[in-house]
Amino acid sequence: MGLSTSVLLTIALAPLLGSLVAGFVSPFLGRAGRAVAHTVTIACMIVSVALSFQVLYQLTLGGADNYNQNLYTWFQIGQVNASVGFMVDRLTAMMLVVVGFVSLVVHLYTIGYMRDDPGYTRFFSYISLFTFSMFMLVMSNNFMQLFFGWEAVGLVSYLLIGFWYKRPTAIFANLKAFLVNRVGDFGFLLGIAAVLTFLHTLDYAGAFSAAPALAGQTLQITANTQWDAATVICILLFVGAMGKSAQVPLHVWLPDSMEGPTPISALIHAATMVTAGIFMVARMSPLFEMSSTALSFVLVIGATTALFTGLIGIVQNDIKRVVAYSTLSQLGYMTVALGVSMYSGAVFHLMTHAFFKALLFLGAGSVIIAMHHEQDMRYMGGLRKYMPITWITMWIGSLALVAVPFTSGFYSKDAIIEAVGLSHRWGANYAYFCVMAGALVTGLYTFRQMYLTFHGKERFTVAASHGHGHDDHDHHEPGVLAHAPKESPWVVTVPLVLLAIPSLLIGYVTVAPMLFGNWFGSAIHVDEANNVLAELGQEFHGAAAMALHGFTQLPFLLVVVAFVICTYIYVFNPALAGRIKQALKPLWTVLDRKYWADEVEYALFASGGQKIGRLFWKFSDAGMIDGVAVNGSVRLVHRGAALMRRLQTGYLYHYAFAMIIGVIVLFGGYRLFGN
Amino acid sequence: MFNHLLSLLIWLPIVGAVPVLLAGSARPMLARWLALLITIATFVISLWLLRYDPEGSVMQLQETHVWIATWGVHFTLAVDGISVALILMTTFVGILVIAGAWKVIQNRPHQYMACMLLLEGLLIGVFCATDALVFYAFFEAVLIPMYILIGMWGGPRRVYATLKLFIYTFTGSVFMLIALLYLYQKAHTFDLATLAALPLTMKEQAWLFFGFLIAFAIKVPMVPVHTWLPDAHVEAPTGGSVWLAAVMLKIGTYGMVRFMLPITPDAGAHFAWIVIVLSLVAIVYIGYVALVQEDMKKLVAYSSVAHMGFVTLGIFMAFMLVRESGNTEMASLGMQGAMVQMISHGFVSGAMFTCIGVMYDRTHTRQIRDYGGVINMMPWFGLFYVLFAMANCGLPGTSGFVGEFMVILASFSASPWIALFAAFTLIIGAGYTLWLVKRVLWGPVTTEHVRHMTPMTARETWVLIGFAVAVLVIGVWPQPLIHLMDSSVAHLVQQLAVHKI
Amino acid sequence: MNPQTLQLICFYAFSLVTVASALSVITLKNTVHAVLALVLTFFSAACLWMLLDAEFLALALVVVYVGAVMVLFLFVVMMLDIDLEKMHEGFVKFLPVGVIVAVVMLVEMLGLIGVRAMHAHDLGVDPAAVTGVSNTAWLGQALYTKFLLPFEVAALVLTVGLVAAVALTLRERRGARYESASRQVRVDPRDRVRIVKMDAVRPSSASADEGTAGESKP
Amino acid sequence: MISLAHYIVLGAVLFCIAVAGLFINRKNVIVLLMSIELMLLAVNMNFVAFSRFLGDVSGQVFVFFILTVAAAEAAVGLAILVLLFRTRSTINIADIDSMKG
Repeated sequence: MGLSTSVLLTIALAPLLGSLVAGFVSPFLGRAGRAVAHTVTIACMIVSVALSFQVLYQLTLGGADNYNQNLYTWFQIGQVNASVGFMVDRLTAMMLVVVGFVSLVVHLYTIGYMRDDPGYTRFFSYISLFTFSMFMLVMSNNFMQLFFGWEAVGLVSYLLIGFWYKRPTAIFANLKAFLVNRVGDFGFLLGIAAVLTFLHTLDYAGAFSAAPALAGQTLQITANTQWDAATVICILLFVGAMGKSAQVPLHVWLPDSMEGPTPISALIHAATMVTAGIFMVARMSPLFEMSSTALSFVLVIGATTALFTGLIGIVQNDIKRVVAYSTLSQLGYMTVALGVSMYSGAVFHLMTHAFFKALLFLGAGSVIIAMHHEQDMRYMGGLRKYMPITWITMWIGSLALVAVPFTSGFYSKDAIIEAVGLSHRWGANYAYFCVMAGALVTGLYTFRQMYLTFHGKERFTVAASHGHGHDDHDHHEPGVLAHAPKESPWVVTVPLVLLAIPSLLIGYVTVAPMLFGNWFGSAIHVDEANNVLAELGQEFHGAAAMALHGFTQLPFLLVVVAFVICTYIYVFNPALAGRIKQALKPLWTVLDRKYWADEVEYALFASGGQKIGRLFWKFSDAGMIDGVAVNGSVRLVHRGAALMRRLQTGYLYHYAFAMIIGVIVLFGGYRLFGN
Repeated sequence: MFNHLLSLLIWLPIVGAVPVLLAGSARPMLARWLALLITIATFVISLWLLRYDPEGSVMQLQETHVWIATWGVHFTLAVDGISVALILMTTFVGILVIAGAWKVIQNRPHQYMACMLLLEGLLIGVFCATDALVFYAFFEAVLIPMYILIGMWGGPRRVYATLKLFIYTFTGSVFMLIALLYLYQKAHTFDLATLAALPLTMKEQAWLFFGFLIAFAIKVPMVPVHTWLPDAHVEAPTGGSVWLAAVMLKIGTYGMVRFMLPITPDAGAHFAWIVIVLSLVAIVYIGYVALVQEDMKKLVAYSSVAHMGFVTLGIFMAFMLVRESGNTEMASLGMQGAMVQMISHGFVSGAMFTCIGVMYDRTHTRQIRDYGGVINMMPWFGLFYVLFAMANCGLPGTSGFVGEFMVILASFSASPWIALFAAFTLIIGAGYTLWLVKRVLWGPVTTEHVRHMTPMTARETWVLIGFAVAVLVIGVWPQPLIHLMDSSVAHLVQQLAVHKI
Repeated sequence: MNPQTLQLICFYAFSLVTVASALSVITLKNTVHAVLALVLTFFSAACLWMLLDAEFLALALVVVYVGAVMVLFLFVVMMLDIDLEKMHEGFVKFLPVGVIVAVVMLVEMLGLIGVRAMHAHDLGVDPAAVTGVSNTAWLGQALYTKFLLPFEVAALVLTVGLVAAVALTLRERRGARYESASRQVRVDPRDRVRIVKMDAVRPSSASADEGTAGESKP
Repeated sequence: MISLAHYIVLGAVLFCIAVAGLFINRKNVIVLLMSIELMLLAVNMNFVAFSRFLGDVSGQVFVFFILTVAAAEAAVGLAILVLLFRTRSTINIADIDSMKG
């Protein structure tokens, strides 16, 4: 039994339809447009999600075969073919469900969050368009369409980060996000070109089956240098993943992307788009297995991201930025998993992370609504009594994030840490240290955030009502609220609850098949020699046992340590935080300035690029080519003409004289030199 | 009608310019409507070109008339897939240009419209000619209406710009004329098919190659002879800019395909690296130059140079691929990419210049610093502007992606270094385009100019929709276009492989 | 006497006159005299052509040049009030240059042509006589058959020359008054007289002043 | 016996006299015009002589056309001269240098 093409098409196109309606029809409907926008997009999303679940069901329990068909030819030149087509296996189906579900939840949440925004319909149009792009990305069966989805989600991300286009910071952030992503795409595109060069096809199926032929092939770099083809391909492809999944050093765009509305941060910059890189590498596992050099590269980059971006999270004050750095760190974990050939572990963490990180972001958004768009945690505190649902759900998300046993985060993250410990790949020791230290760091920033937000003293005051407009977001004094915070409406809290459930349970339910049960089947290919997961699987005796075992392990102990530290500092001795900051001033500065990555990259690329451009323009273009070559020759002609002009006396007899002299000379010459 | 379809396409707009001119400045609306009707008629007639059969012989719809009997010059016209695509683009853009200049040109609109029609006819002529002298005649004649367009309706430095345009391109075509005359005295004909079969020594080929290269490189324009383009664009009226960017630049690359490839394949293979290096310089160096431009039109003009770099890269990379590794498949891919890029760039740059024109008509400034937050005043315009900007930086799903993608794919097979520099456009192209968008479109309203902007009129909307449809259709489904040109490109690649010495 | 010797004597005589009068043309101080000398030159040249049996051209030269062109020259010279002294300035100064140039040229030309070799070339019989017609008929047949189009063009050139000469010298008189019948007919009374309805109110003296002041301004 | 050389030499002499005339009379436009007429005469002389010598009618036809054109030229030239005198009150070439570059 196969999957039906029309079902898959409906899954992909329904959000596009919703987007087009919300974008092009709603604006012309006046007040009713808002209702039309959210009704249509959500209805389309429900259709998509329902069908996604059906596809997942068919593939898992219904015994359906993997789907791989081209829909139409995009171009065909000789044997080189690029088509638009779908490839749906369990990996795809899982991504569909995760993306669709989170997207649907975010759609719902948006109704509440964006209620007062003038760009309401536009926002719905964008997020539906995003869902469409993401579906195209995960369902593609070839590199061309993958790149299409890849760039399309980048475009929507660009539009959404700059959604509030009047804010200078937002439009700076969206430009930055797009450009940094483009640096990644630069590598990605070259990687695709390399795939075509060496494997002679753009289709996944063809490329993967031809992948073993890569062994021993080399790429001529200079006359004497040959690089291993598989390594080149994989590293280039991974550069793309580094951009999209925000790995060091291309991570700088993700924290800035928090300028976008919070639902977007949850959907795009936490749950789905940023994990596209992880998905892509997992999808390319047959290629990556060909080069252990490339995997080591992946491992080191991932480990660095996991630890060092997490550290920055500890010193952030913006509630969304803490979550953003936590996302970076978690993406690092996933990348580490990829680096040790534990692709299903990475995808598993991707899934659990999608739920709990979306939950954390939406929770943060709920807090932000309550605080009237104040995002600075220094002006929060004690919110738990105002907004209990948000408080509880966020704690659930936090526990999942720090990997407390039995929560979903535990199963994925603990497996990754264990697997890294077992791996013998070059760089695995460094990675093991990083992910282990990362566990402590995760605990620190997570608990700090929770305490600062929901516990302790209230650090805001409620101003007496003095005509302070409710939606006058940008001009209020910090820490002064127009009226007391209150729990968000149901369109906001229901999504929180909806996400809290999988955050708690999904790991427990799915760890056995997804991680150790070879559930992905042929979608993921791991060489026997690299299969740390199988090694790990030998010690696996069920989800409950794994969790119980987890209580005795180092990562959990580190979390407990972090909990104790944070509880002491933020509950019992709030003054201590300031003193620690003073004591560790240099370290704090380094973290607060984010290792100066922004400054360095800005100076190197943005302002450096402008300097180069100005040099090229003013010196070589306007100076040399136009100034010397073009206008210079004009001046030369001018000078010559000015000289020649003197011959032009205006006297007829001078001209006649010249003519006659010419004739005489001609005659004379003919006499002398002629036959 | 079908026997003289190409003649009809050429002469309909040219002859149609006469009644438009006769309408006089007293009846501008009549002139406008006449011009619009003629362009639409031309477009409709050009649709018959789709009868071109990609499976059939390469050159189709041939027609021949004796032109100069004593020299054996024939007015021969024929089209292959590439010409068909370019002609269709020309006639389509023609409509949009006329509609775009509807109310904008108040000063002698009848002459402006007549100029536009004349230009359209001549451009179609360039793409149909299969006799070198006919090609040359059209190639040169195109300059006349362009000269008038910029000279009459241009900006304050139009005299400088027109002279630069004219002298630059004329200098180039002198070399082409010499090359043609040499070929004529060898072959006693200007027929391109005969010239393509003419055996030539390496020395002859080298001289001819550089003769043609100078002529076409100036027209494309390639670095370092590109400096006329920004000036011409800045001074030209919107319609002139659109023609210039959308179609006129393609004459250069089209000429390369028609002349340099078949006539001097050996010299081409030998000197291909020069053109490839220049193309890469165009992509990287011009990208940086575009980044720091302060005038919107100049920025887009420089980006045109960079994008045309992809066309020349795709064409001449084919030499490397065919001659060095015998990889005809990748050569076709690169060449096909170059052709698609030509078509796509026509629409994208035309659209970009139209967008700038829409803003210029409201504010009368092109300086980027005079803008900011345009989207607040013109939200729908913002949609189009972002779309075309994205197409300009090669976003998949828009036409700008297709050509670049194919060229980069093919270039990796030639050399990873070429691919590396070519793919750099992904970064720098996005850099200059989106930085422009950021400074012009996004942000709060900062200047008085922007505060007084009015939303788009229906006419402007339809023009931009026209461009948008073309950009999206090619971007989402390029296969029909590629199929149209496939056999012609394959034929070209075969010609590359032939040794003529 | 041998007719050929007679011809030779005639040739020398006429060429002597031609050269002498040509020299006078360029040396005489008085322009009227110079024109008359030119007339003489043409006349003797016509005689020389007669010796070549080119009667038609000889007569044409006399009729066209002596009869028309030279008279034109004379008219012009006499009409214009020329300061003869001034015209003759620098004559002596430029004489050596002119003579040197002329002599060098002459030597070169003669050398180049190879006069000695040409002496051997007899002029031969009159081609018109060979065909049995007069020179005029001979020329006329060629003109009206083979050279018909150039002939017509020449006529056109003459006409254009005539028109041009008239157009160039025609002096348009300024200030002359003409009647234009068509404009007179086209006159519309409404353009000339405008009837303005005015209120029958007598204006105060101040406002009346203002009114006249305003009217007087253009 | 008259040979071709006689006429050729005569033509050359006339032409050189005309050239000398151009040089000597730098001021007087009328004499310049007359010198040009002399040159034409020299040329015509050659045409007629060669026509006779070769027995070809074309030479004489050419003389006919040259006469025509020369007449037209003289008419237009004199008209210009009159116009010049009318506007400048001089025919001194030294005074006419508006073409000076």
